[in-house]
Amino acid sequence: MFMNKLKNFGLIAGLTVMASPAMAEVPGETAFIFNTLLFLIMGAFVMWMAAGFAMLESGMVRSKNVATICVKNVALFAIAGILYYVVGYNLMYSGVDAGFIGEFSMWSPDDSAYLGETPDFGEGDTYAAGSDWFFQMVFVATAASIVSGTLAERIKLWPFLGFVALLTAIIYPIQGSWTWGGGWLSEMGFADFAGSTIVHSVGGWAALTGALILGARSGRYTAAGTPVAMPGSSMPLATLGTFILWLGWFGFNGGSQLALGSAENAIAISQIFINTNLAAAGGVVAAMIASQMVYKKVDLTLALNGAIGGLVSITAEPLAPTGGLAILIGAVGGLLIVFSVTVLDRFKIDDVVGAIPAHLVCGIWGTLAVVLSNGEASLVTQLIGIASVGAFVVVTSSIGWLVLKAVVGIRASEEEELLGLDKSELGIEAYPEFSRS
Amino acid sequence: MFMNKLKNFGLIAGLTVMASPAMAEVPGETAFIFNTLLFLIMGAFVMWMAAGFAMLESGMVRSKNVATICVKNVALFAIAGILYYVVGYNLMYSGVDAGFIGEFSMWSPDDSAYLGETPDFGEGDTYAAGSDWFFQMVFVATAASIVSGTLAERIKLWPFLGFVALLTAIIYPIQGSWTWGGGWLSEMGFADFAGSTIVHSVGGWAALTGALILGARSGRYTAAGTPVAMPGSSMPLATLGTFILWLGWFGFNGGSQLALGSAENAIAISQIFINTNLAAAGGVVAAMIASQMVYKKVDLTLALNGAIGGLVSITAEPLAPTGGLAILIGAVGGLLIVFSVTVLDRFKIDDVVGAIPAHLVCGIWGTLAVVLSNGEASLVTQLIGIASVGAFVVVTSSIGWLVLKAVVGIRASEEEELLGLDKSELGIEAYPEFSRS
Amino acid sequence: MFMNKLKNFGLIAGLTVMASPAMAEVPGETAFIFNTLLFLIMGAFVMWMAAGFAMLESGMVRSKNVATICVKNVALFAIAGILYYVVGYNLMYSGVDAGFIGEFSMWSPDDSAYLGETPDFGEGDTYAAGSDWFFQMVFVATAASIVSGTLAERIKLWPFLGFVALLTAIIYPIQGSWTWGGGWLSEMGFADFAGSTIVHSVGGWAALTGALILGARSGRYTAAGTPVAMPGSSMPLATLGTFILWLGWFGFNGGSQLALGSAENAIAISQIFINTNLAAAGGVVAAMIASQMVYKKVDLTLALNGAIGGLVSITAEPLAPTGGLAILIGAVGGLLIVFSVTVLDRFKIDDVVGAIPAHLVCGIWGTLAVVLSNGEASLVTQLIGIASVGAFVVVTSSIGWLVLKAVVGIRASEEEELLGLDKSELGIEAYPEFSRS
Amino acid sequence: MKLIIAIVKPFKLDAVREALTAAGVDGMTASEAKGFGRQKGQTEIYRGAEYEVNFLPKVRLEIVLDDDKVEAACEAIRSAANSEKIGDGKIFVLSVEEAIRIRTGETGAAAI
Amino acid sequence: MKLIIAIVKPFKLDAVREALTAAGVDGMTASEAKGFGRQKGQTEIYRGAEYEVNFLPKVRLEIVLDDDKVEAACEAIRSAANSEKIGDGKIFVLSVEEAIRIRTGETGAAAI
Amino acid sequence: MKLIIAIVKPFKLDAVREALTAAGVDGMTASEAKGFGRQKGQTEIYRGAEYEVNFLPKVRLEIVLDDDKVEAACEAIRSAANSEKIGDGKIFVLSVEEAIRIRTGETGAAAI
Ligand SMILES: Nc1ncnc2c1ncn2[C@@H]1O[C@H](COP(=O)(O)OP(=O)(O)O)[C@@H](O)[C@H]1O
Ligand SMILES: Nc1ncnc2c1ncn2[C@@H]1O[C@H](COP(=O)(O)OP(=O)(O)O)[C@@H](O)[C@H]1O
Ligand SMILES: Nc1ncnc2c1ncn2[C@@H]1O[C@H](COP(=O)(O)OP(=O)(O)O)[C@@H](O)[C@H]1O
Repeated sequence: MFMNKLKNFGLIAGLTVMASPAMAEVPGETAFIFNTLLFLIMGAFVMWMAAGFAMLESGMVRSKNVATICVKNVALFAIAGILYYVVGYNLMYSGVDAGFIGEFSMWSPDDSAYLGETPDFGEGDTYAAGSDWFFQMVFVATAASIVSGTLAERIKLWPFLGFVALLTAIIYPIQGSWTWGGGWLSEMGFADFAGSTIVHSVGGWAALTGALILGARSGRYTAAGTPVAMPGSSMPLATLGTFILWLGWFGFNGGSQLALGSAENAIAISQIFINTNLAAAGGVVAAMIASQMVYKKVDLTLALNGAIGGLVSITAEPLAPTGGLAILIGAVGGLLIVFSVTVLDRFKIDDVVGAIPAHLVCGIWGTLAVVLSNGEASLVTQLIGIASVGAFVVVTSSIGWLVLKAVVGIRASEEEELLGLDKSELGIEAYPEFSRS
Repeated sequence: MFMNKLKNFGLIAGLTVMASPAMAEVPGETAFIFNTLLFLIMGAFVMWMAAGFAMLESGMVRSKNVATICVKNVALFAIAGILYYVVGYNLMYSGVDAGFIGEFSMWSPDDSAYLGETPDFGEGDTYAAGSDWFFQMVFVATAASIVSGTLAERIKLWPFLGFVALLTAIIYPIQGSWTWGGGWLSEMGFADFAGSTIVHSVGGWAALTGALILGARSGRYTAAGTPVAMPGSSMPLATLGTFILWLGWFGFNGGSQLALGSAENAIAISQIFINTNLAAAGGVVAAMIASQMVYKKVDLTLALNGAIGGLVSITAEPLAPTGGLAILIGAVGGLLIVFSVTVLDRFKIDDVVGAIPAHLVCGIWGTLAVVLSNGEASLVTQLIGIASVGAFVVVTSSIGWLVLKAVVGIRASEEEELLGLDKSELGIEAYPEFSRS
Repeated sequence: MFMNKLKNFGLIAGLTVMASPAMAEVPGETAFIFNTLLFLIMGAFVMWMAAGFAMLESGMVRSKNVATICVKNVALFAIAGILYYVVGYNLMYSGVDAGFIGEFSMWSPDDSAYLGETPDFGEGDTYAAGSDWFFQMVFVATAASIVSGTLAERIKLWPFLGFVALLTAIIYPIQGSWTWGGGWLSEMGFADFAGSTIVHSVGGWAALTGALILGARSGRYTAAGTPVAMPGSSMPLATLGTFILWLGWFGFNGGSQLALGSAENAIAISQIFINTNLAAAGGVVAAMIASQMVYKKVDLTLALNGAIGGLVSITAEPLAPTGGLAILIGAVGGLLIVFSVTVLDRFKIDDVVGAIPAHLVCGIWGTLAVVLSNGEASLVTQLIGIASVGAFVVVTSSIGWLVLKAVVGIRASEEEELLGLDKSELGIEAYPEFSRS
Repeated sequence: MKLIIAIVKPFKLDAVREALTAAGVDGMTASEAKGFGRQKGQTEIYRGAEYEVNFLPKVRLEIVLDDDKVEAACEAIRSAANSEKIGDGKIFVLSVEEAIRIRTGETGAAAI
Repeated sequence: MKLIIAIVKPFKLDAVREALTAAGVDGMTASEAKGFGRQKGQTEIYRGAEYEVNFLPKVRLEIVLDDDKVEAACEAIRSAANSEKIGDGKIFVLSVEEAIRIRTGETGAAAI
Repeated sequence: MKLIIAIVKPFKLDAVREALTAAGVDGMTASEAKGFGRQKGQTEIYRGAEYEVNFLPKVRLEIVLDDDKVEAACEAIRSAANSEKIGDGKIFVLSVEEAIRIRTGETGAAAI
């Protein structure tokens, strides 16, 4: 597994080293523990991103839809976990063999090699099977979270969860097998370190497809096509969500080094932390300056999206760039946010939280930007990876959305939408008090 | 210490292994650092649960009581820490000797064995004394947090904190000594890995006793006994709190493995992470489906409680079950939530946040469910443990509550309750603004 | 680097040990990984404090300024990261040589000693250069966060960010070089383990200077000089922020041990965690009791400030005190909060969130309190350190503020202030909805 | 037709609504308000600074109804809202010239 | 002068404002309200306990205007706020004795 | 008796309350409102989409008082609320037929 990623092991912050005998200094079992610990802690950080999406989305939707977005975020994380266990993981990682798909079977851990009388800890690159599962699981949940934000305020609860099931059990794992599962894209040398394409664009494509099929919120565009602002209900919650995501991203990118059992890995993860932080910082600053210049005012929500855009942009290659390049890559991401928000509006694609600019547009940019620092990556291969994953997700998602639309309907009625999904779908209000006293 | 827990060390994800010589591969001091690090990081995660309870409770009480619940949560965490230092820890862990109680003395660390010329790191199972204290301390705070949620909106501040002092200095440590302190229950083989009974039910019993003695909020039940809904003030804060608890629980259960210094332990903790997550997921999904079926709508607060119910349910044995069994154990917890909320209402037991269903009912269920996967546990012993801890906590808590009631009074007057505790007790409002502009 | 800190390595919880040969038991590369991991995880915890400041401040300002405080907090974290990379780090740590300043140059990692054929991991005290950078960077962001809270509700956005740039690129690094960079103060033996003076007082002095130059919010003091309360908009967000800071502080102080590669270090960090927690607890309890006694009511915001005051107080020496002393040191911090809030009001110094009492007053107290437990510290040296850092920051900050004031103006007009900065500066409201339904 | 404006304590809202319904009133509009009167607010302390909470939370009800129902409605409000504590509130009666139901265009008594 | 109090559905606010402006009304004041009437609230369930949501969100508009504009204004509100669904709201007209513009002290028709 | 409805800028509330108290007014009820008038809202931009903020925050005061106090009260409001900026607000005076104090049942002048 992770063959493509393993290739990166020798590459430390832009400087290639030979495997040195000194690596043997960390005993196999110690390295095993370090690697496992990395997955568990970084995985917990990524799990925390689920809360980040929930808060960001709660802050960016109107009050009448806040309870619904909360329930969606909790439920999607639960569903993603269960389905990735039951089918997703093995579909992504088991028996892919340079092909297009893994096996339909339930995952179960096999750590027998590391137990018993004569455990074999390999070259310091082993870890508990379960820790890897956990780390992979939180990634699929991230992809699902992306979709909920774009489609908020108008999609019905259960059909949305139905799509989440499809995405996390089938769509995400299959395309994931192509690269991280050792499938055909990894054979081609497609480089996507922590998932600009494989996680973020996948969520973004699924969100885009859904947005097109679902249509914009009623009243979001005038008859003349002018976008109508629908300000989110709580800027501090949106800010909190962004900080949670920023924190979680250290786990997302740092854990994707996949090993901590050697000095090289420890050095690599340090570089990843730095680049992750600087790209986010670059995204914030660029989005703020761009929004000041274009709109004469700083738009907080674009600054927040800018952080996420920077983070997504560096995700495909958080290790090789210098800090300075990471700032630039993130800053381009921040600019892309500001401009693609407007472009989406031109096409009347209604993305409530800005997930498509942040995860899809910056995901593509980040995947291309790999070639700026990773000498082994080729632009053509990167484009093939972007396009093939995009095509696959668009097609499969479309089928999913259209079947759901035909069978159960995916969109709340206009009346329900006006009333708010909290009342029409949950019968509970996010802030229900008549009088606060 | 932790004798009972240590018994579990050989048991890895349902597969018993012999202690292998390869364990010696991790040098003693390295294992010491790993074990200490485990306690510190996982303890920090559990500490974070204090914020989770604060947010969950802030979201589930009405605005007029939100500032009070905040002050209670901050204060209880402070008090629990100080008292567990001054008296609690040694009462729980020092000189219990298969008995019923430890010593009344102040804790202080002794790490002399690990320092100096010839340190002795044992069999890789040693750790810094202080790291263990820290990890134990955050557990007692959890038990106290449970009580504040149930009794919110009507209990007076200082008497509540008086009870917290009793609970964290005396009640929790004494019953804790019976099992984790190596007392009589551990001798019997009572199995409670991370505290379904010892932490969660203890908080739940104390909350139940308090709820009975304190009575329901005025207006909570009509004269005819019908429950009157009092919706919480902020669903996104309740959701945030639940996500925080979910994250913290990886520390709660994972850290309860008590060691990271060998591959076996690393593998075990990985399994614990998986099961913890899957049980929570099972709880969410089951509670959502049950609330949809019973009430024709998904109740967000029951879904959130479902996550916590699933987490509590797996806490007594998060290691031995397979992932599939963990989903089921959590799902039963989720169902128990939905139904016991109604049962409590039938008895007019007013539990503002649903802590009794989640922590007491699921705590009992989880303790019983140990026998499903842990071959060494016996149903009878589990029942004895549940009953004896329950009886002890109910009796001592009742004494505490009744003394407080007689001496200082525990309940705010009806007028204060109507006004809200924020105004009557704190003279500060959670959301004080007349006009937001 | 960190010469002063390294001196503390031999001192474990009040008990001095000789460097023992057993230390060699942890292989160099393993220790390297532990040390690096410590920086990364603890640094991530400290990064999380940025969210804590954002939430605390969001809760303590009025709604009409909440979006602005959010944008400030996100932006300052971004700017601090970039500038500490471009200039700050080397100014603080490169070539200080017992002097007053480092070098003006861009930081870049050099890990060549740890890679290649014959890596040299020293005495177990090495770590990845990048992990150290990351850990140092999050500290400078903390100092900047302090300023934003004090000056909220009246300072203009871009000039504030201009000051942040000055603080994080120049002021903080230069004074930091004096102690942690191995400059003249470290030569004198100034002891400030994790930065009561170097981080917190620095932020506090900059905030105080700003508050004096900027003036109080309009309407904050009557003509007669009586303070007018301006309650914050959301107590639960303020509480959340405090819990985040509390959690982050384990990283702040724990990571400042700077090494985890030996049992001694692991023991030391455990003690630091305990003392950090107990000092916060002492601060909460003392502030609550003091506010109950002085004002006859518990003031939640003072309890929250009390936690932070306790934390700042222990930060200069979180290792040497016993737990009991840590409680006392924290409790004094809590008392200082309650009283200095009033003193500031007497001088009409308007500190919106109480950052000056918490970070400056308690920072000074904490730096003095070092002598209570650390036998190597001298009161005179501590005073010299406090005074010289204070003088430097006051002078440089004043210059910064005055230049900004003269060139672009730093203060929103009275009309803008009345309208709220969210509308006048951002054109976005934190809670924009006319009707929530 | 008359317009009754009733200022009552928030927790009395449900009781007042029920009493009004019992008195044959089918419609009303409520809004949040803060009242200043004989019932004095507390002096609160926030971070050491005292401040007067002059305005206390109230609910403001508007009911438009036929002249002949006014007395019964006032009596219903009075008995339901009365807790015999200061600050229970006020009832004001004004004259209404016209009422229109938006949905149907009905006017006058038929509209309410 | 008259005072029009209009209770409308929240999402109709913008349409009503535009219609009023078109009808020559230059000023108005809006506030949040909750209404009780023929349009019945739902029965909600919260944690297993049923509760009636009796009051539904409305916006309450106040417009003071000259007598001769009342009819046009009422018509504007009626057509803009009408969705032909129950709960669309009400218009009440009261008589106003005096109006003053705070800024200038102008009174009567000049003040509005 | 008269009902004064005063629409003022939110930050003027305390000054107006004090002026009214000085003018012998003992009770009043305030509520949040948003106003539309000559003072134009800003054009804001949210995520690239412009939107008009048509309604600006105001506080709405209701005071019921004896006929002979009306002039003094209006003057008090006017001078306290006047900042000589557009949007300072309006005062409307309506006639009230009856007032009742809920607590005591007192009516008329005794009730206010
Ligand atoms: N003159 C008034 N005009 C308008 N509202 C008033 C007036 N006097 C009192 N109120 C309202 O009635 C409420 C109760 O009045 P208060 O004088 O406190 O007690 P009581 O009704 O028991 O005499 C006040 O809070 C205020 O909202
Ligand atoms: N008698 C009344 N007095 C004051 N407000 C009323 C009255 N009747 C109705 N309303 C307001 O008008 C709204 C709509 O009335 P309702 O009876 O539900 O429907 P419709 O206007 O279609 O007849 C109510 O929600 C309430 O706010
Ligand atoms: N005809 C009206 N009816 C009701 N309220 C009005 C009317 N005209 C103005 N207002 C209220 O008065 C406020 C101030 O009016 P505006 O025309 O902006 O400024 P000014 O009072 O200085 O002339 C408005 O925001 C609105 O709340």
